[in-house]
Amino acid sequence: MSPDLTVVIIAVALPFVAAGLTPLLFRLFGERTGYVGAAVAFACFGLLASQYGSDGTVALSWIPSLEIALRFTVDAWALLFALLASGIGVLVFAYSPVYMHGESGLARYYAALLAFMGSIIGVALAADLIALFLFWELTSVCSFVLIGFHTADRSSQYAARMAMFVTVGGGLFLLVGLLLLALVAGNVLDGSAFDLAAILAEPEAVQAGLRERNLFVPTLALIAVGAGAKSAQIPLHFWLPNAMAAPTPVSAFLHSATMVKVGVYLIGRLRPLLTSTEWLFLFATVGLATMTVCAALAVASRDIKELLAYSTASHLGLMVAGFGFTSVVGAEAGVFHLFNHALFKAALFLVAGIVAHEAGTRRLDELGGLRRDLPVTAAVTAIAGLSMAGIPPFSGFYSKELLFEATVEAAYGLGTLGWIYPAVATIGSVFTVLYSLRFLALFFGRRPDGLGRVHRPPILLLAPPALLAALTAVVSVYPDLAVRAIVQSAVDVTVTDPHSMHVGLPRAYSPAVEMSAIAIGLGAVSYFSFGRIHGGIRSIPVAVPPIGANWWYDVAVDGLTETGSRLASTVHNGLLRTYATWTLATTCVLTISGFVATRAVVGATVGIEASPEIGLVLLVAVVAGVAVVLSPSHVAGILTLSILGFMIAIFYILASAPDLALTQLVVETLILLVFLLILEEIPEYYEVGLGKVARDAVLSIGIGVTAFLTVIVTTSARSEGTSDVARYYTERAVPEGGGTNIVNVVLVDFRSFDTLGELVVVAIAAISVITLLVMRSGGDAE
Amino acid sequence: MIREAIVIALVLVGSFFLTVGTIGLLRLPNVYNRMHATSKPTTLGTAAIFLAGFVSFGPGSEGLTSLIGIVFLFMTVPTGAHMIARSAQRIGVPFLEGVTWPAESSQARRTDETGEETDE
Amino acid sequence: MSDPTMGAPVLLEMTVAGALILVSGLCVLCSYRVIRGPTVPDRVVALDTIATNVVAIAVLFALLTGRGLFVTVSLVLAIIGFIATVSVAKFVTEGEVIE
Amino acid sequence: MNVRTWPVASLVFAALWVFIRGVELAPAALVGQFLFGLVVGLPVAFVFRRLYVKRIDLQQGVYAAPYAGRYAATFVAELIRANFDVAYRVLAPDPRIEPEVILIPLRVRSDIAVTIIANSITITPGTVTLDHDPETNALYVHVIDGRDLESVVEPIRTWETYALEMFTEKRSPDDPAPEIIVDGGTGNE
Amino acid sequence: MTTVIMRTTARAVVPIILVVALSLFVEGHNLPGGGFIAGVLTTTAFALLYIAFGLDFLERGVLGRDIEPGKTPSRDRVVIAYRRVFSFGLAISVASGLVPLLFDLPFLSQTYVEFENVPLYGHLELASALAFDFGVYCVVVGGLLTILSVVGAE
Amino acid sequence: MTAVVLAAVVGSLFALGTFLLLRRDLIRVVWGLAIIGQAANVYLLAMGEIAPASFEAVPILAGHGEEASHAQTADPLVQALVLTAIVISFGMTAFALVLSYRVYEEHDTLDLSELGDQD
Amino acid sequence: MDGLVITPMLVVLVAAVGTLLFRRQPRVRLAVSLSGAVGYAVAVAALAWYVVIAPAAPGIATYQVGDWPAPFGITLVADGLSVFMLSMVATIGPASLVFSARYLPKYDRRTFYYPLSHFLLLGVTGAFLAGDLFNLFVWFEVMLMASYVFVAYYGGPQHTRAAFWYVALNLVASAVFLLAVGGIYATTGTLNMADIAQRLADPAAAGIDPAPVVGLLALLLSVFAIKAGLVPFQFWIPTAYRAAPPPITALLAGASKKVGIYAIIRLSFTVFAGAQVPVSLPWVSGSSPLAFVGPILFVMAAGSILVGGLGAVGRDSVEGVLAYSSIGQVGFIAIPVAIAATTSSPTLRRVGILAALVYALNHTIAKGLLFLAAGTIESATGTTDLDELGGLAGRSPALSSAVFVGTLALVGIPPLSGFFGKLLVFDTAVRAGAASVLALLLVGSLLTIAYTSRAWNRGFWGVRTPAVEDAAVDPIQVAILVGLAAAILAVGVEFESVYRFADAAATAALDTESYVEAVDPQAVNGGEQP
Ligand code: NA
Ligand code: NA
Repeated sequence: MSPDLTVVIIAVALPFVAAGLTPLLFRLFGERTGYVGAAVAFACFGLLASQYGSDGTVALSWIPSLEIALRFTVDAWALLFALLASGIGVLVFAYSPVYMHGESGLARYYAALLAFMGSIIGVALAADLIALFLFWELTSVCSFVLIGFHTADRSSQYAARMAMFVTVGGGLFLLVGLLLLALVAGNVLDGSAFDLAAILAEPEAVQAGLRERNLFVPTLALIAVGAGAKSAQIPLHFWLPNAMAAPTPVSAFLHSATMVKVGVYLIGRLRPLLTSTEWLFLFATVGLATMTVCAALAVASRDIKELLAYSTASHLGLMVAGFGFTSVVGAEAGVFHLFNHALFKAALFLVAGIVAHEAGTRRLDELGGLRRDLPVTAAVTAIAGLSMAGIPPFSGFYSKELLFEATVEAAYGLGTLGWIYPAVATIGSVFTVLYSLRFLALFFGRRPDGLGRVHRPPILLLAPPALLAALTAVVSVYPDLAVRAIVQSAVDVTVTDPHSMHVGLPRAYSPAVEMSAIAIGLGAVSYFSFGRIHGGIRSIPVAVPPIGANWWYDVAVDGLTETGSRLASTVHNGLLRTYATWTLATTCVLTISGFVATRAVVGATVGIEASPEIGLVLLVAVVAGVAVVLSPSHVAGILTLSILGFMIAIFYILASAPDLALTQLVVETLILLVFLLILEEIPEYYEVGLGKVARDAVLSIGIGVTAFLTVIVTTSARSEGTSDVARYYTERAVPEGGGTNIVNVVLVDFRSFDTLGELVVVAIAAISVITLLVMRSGGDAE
Repeated sequence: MIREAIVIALVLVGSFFLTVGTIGLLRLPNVYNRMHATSKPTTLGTAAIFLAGFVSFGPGSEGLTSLIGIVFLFMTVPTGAHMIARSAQRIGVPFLEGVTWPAESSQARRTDETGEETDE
Repeated sequence: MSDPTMGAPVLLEMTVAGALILVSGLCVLCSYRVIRGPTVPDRVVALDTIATNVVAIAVLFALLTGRGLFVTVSLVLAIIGFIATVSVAKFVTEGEVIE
Repeated sequence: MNVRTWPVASLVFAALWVFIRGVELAPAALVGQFLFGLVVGLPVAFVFRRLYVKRIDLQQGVYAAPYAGRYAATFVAELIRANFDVAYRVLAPDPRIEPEVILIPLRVRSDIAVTIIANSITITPGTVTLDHDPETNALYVHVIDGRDLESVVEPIRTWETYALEMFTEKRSPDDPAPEIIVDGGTGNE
Repeated sequence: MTTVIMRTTARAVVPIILVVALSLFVEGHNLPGGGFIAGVLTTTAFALLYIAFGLDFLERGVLGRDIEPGKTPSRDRVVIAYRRVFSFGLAISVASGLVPLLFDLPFLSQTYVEFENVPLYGHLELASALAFDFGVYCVVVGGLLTILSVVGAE
Repeated sequence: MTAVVLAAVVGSLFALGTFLLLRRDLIRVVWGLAIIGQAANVYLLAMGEIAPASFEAVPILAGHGEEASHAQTADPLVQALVLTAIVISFGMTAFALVLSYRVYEEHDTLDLSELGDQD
Repeated sequence: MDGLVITPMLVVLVAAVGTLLFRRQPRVRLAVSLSGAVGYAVAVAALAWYVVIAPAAPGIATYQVGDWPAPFGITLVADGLSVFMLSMVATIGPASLVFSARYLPKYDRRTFYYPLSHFLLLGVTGAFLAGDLFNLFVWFEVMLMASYVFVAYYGGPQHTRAAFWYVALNLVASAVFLLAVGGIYATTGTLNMADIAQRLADPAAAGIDPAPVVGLLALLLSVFAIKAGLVPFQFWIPTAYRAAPPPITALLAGASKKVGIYAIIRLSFTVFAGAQVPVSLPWVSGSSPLAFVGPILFVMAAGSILVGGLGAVGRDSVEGVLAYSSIGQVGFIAIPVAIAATTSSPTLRRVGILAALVYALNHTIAKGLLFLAAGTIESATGTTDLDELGGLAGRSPALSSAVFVGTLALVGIPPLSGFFGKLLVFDTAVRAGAASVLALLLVGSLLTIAYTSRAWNRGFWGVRTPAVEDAAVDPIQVAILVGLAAAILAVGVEFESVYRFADAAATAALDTESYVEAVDPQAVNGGEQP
């Protein structure tokens, strides 16, 4: 069944339209706009669900010249992601009005949330590289706005900027990767460069094309940077915990269930295209490293949301690793865990919101034993938390088990060193169990004495996580239900050789089972030393700051700011001589190399016959120039400058240019007059010391040489006699210009347009002078 | 032929006096004395050359303009010289040894500074 | 107006050309006084002399080329020279050119 | 015949125009350009009419003409003498220079007369007008050779006499000329 | 203050300069000159007046306006007049360029008419470029006088 | 016109102008700019080839009926260009001068190195 | 219809003169100014329609001022490239003028703000249309002369100082320009750009020796780089952009800067590219002047991206950030031009120019918006110092939204105009296979994110400062900003048309033959009339 273009477009566009209308909606509905959002999300969900089972690509023309179109593919993988986004969107919108009650800036909040949802649906469905990138970047922008929701809060600003930096910056790498892909695809597939559906239809050909041009690894790496940045993979994971400055519903929606999974989603999407040994090494390694390190960091967390954030990064690592393994089971792990994690982690974030909302704190050491205060919440947490820990028979167990299988399979394939993968995965899982238990202790541990009265949450806060927990429970009990409904077919999209997927509780020994057993056992045992482990991990970044999450970022950003401000004041040091030196020196170098490059200098011939009076006059001009340089006072200098002007006037006379001579002299005199008028107002100034005369002299000589060469080169290139244009003017001046003064005819007739410009310059000079003097106090009047 | 001869003569005379003026400018001891050299011979020299122009182009046409040139020179060169001399005296350029200032009036305007300008 | 087709006879032309070079040379000499001073009025006198020389040069050029129009040029030069001299002199005397 | 100055001035300007334009000496061209000059000269003269005295006496002009001629003759003679004088001084191996500054009180008072005399002084031998003292109506004159001041002052007095005739002056040529002042007693500077 | 010598010379020279300037303007199409040179020369004539008589002379001595004692003269008025002159000049130049558009000719197209057998003058030529050049003249005069008077008033 | 002399003159003027441009004294900088502008004009004129002085070299035709002998006429185009350039650079220089006065007025110094820091 | 070519210039010229004449009647003057602004936009639109957009459009139109045939009279040429550049100016120019009407009331009575801004537009427009090298020089000077006093407009120490630096550097540049003009006239015997191209393409037929043109082109490149603000010719930019009134800065960044870019493209690609000159240096060699231009532009662009980007990160005022950003952004514009000059593939050459043009378009609108926004902020709060600002987002959501859109366009977020600029620039580099260029572009883009986000956080987010609390934001100013933001979005959404327009421009820039043919310079023996 082919998807319906209209439905798809509406599903993508509806949230954007709603976002655009939010200011209006907010005026109408006030804080209840959230429910409108929920309705929109629900509508999207419904529209997308209506496409369930369809498979194919539809396109809306956008930029035909570049063959860019709004192409959308509907398949199980896309639907899985889009449905998750809109489904959880419904819950988050429904949760928000109560949670965000009384906050200001809610219109902005809902607009961004809606736009975000549209973007996610767009990314999920996009089948055009540019369209994909479009929605991809929009998610980052929305995330920026939402993380910075508390605009007055410094940590919000900090986190928002960091997220922007990492995700949008990562997006740039992705863009380059996509362009490389498009370049090759354009060649290989004959045209359809940006058509992702077409590219994915010919994965081998395109990959071969990439390899042929030695572009495979760069493309892979660039896309990996983009995806890794978005999905908080080490070493770009640090932004995610900071992003928890966003309101909790945002964290649940963007930073656990949807946006951060965009990277994973893309990895899954491109998996059939790029899968290879390099792919395996890259993503399996990065994914497992992220999974383990972030799990450990979650253990070290002090704040509920921080714990959940690191946990999210860790689970994202798990998914990336799963997709990284080239076996089918790896893809199964990736897809299924993406699904499971979305459900349980969104629930947990919403729970964290309830706790923070009702207990007034998010600090782990100030919370505990809340099960009596919040019994339903406790039940929700138990289901979701155990799923997160990967304890059988909860849903997380199944998908993690698939990953373990994939690591083992890979290890068999790779030999001894390959066993690092299962080992690391196991260690990561130990930490996962540890922090999950710690999270559960919020409800089931000892209630700290300082904790005050904790209210029951309103039903509207509780319902969404409860629904998610219920779904988790369903998947836990009937994992096959999910597999059959969507996961299997989604996996089929991400693999090249699909085969049917089985999940369930293990019935026999396997290395994966053993790994799970070790993880759970070791996790449970070490929980008793939680305090020491927690403190131990915390102390590492204290001892070695570069290991700390934000350290590199801070160093880099502060360094940039510092460098920027220092560079600007070094380069633009406020000295005209510096400016002129650079400008002129560059001009010199460029020009001389230009003449050298064409051997124009070599070919120059030099004439020597001279007209003595012209020579004399110009000599005086130069001598006057020297005298100006050496002149002891301003008056002396100006008078000397006048000689220069007079000599040039004589030169004009001797060169048979009476008009020029006249103009030169009258202008010279006026300049002299203006100089004197100015000198009246200023004191004599004598330059202190000789300073950098040598340096200036070198530059001046350089400029002189440049001008010298220009004259030599051009005069020798000059053809004999007058130019055609000049001849034309001479011939036509009388019969067609009606004047015998050819120069004047040129000025007022042949080239009167130049003269008009010249006039304008004179007029502007006059009004500029008035303005300069009139606006004297203007600066103060500002 | 006669006209040419007159022109040549006038050009020679003019050149001679211009040269005299310039040499005077260089040789004479201070600005007041130099001014004697420049005001008289250069005016006459230029006038002679203008006169050559009159002879060459005249009596009508640009010859007339040459005459205006002469008149103009005689009107302006002495005034210019007077302005310069006055300025020299006002800013206190000293006269030669033995020169006395006829102090009938306005002695006060003789500025106090003596000696050459500070710019040397 | 002299007849352009005939051209200036040789002797006249040589004299005028020589005078042209001579007066140009005088400008070189005068510029010594402008540059060395020693006083500002010295410089002004010298500049004035140069201006007058320029007037002469223009007339000489008129004679050399047989172009009377350079006489008009020289008249303008004379005007300009006067104004330049006067303004500098006044500047030196009064410290301001226009009060 | 006392008339407004500016129409007369415009005639002068028209004549000036003819000279500046360099008109060929053909009656038609001269008249044509003179008329053209009037077109230009009339507005110029009108706009700048306040530069000059409001009215002038044409008869005075007729009366002045011979004196002007005599003035010019003396002037040219002095001029030529002056140039050879300077040439001698400049080119002589040892320039004879005995400068002196003298103050010459004037009998003429009108602006134009003072100016003409001052400028004549500058152009003629051995003297340069330094300054004019408006209070005493006297000219400070720099004399390059101050040993025989009488011969220096003599032509100046002659011009002044002519000038008194040429222009509308209060004093008559018969009034005695005031003494020149050579030394103010301040000594050398 | 300048001397009577200077002032009288200026009185005599200024009209000469103006007549020369106008002559250069009129003949600019055929001989050296033209709007720019004529304009600058006109400006120098005014400059000479300024130098000889001071900045207020133009208002008092030429335009004949009285200035209340103790009050600084309204130099603005003169500046405004100059400004009008160059604005006007620019307008003329532009307008002279626009006129040909009416005749379906390109911007700034020029033409000239010849008159034969004019009494006294014989052959006369009138170039439309003269209008453009007149604009140039006005802009230069107005612009430069503005600069001189504004800066001179400092 | 000889290339070497011309080149040397233009080169020297450019060099001198540059040297002045690098001075600390505002006014000298303006001088430098003026000199550089003059040098460029000289160069531009010379690029039209300087005709030896003669009746025909002057780009003003003798009369309305005369035939032009353009072999000897100096290039009127460059003359027109230089004229335009002179006027333009005149406007610029006048402005620069007044501006330098304003700079002096605002900073109370002519020393460019005392104009303070950027931004 | 070829009369349309000169119409934008005439409109703006008449408006300039009109505002000059009606200085005493503020309302009339304002009406003249505004109708001039609107008329300008209409004239440019009509020209664009006639030349490029209309069905069976000729693609190029020429105008012989004064009715003299090329190369003797001055030619104006409106081809795709010129018209594209003009359209950019027609976007920001009227916006700036209308903005000024709201921004300026306290100054305009005493000054020549309106005539000067129209003259500035006149210069810019003339430069885009000039088909004659010296005429190009003249309009350059008109543009510069009009902009000089604007930099010193407020008259304070920092303003006069900035203006002096600006003037000094540009006066030298003008002399250098003349040197180049003279050299080119000597070398080719003509000033008409089409004629130059024609003669250079077949030097033997024209009897010329083209060897000097590369050096002369280098001179021109220096001149244009000053206008464009490419490192190391950027020194005047930070102070001048800060000093000028914001609406003028919007014009300087949006229009004047583009004149530099335009001139580089026009002369290098349309005029000189066909010159038969072998170029060889230790580091470059090729058969046309472009081989020489490429590496130079690349180095300049790299320097600009780094200096501009880094500098902007360290700035503490809105205008400071924007000014440095302009240095960086022009580097992004120059990169594809450099690639276009270096490559031998005609397609890539076209793509490169196209990328530069699209990027330039975005820079004009977005940077124009942001500079105008700086003006709004300044007039509302009395400061643009980031330390004294904060919480603007809450104070004026409309202003902030517009600025946000402008900022995102700078960063290159789709579907805004900036994205397509970035896309095409990156694409050019990808196609050229230039890894180092890509690395540079990535670094530059990261720097863009760094400075935009920093400025945003400090000015628009954060605690509301007293200045912001008391701000009186002008609604009409904001409306103009919102309009420009809408334009940014519209360019992205309707990018197909923009792309076609830019493609026509790029094609025109490279199509020397059509250029020469359209101008049709008369044969060597200039005797015959057409
Ligand atoms: Na004495
Ligand atoms: Na600004």
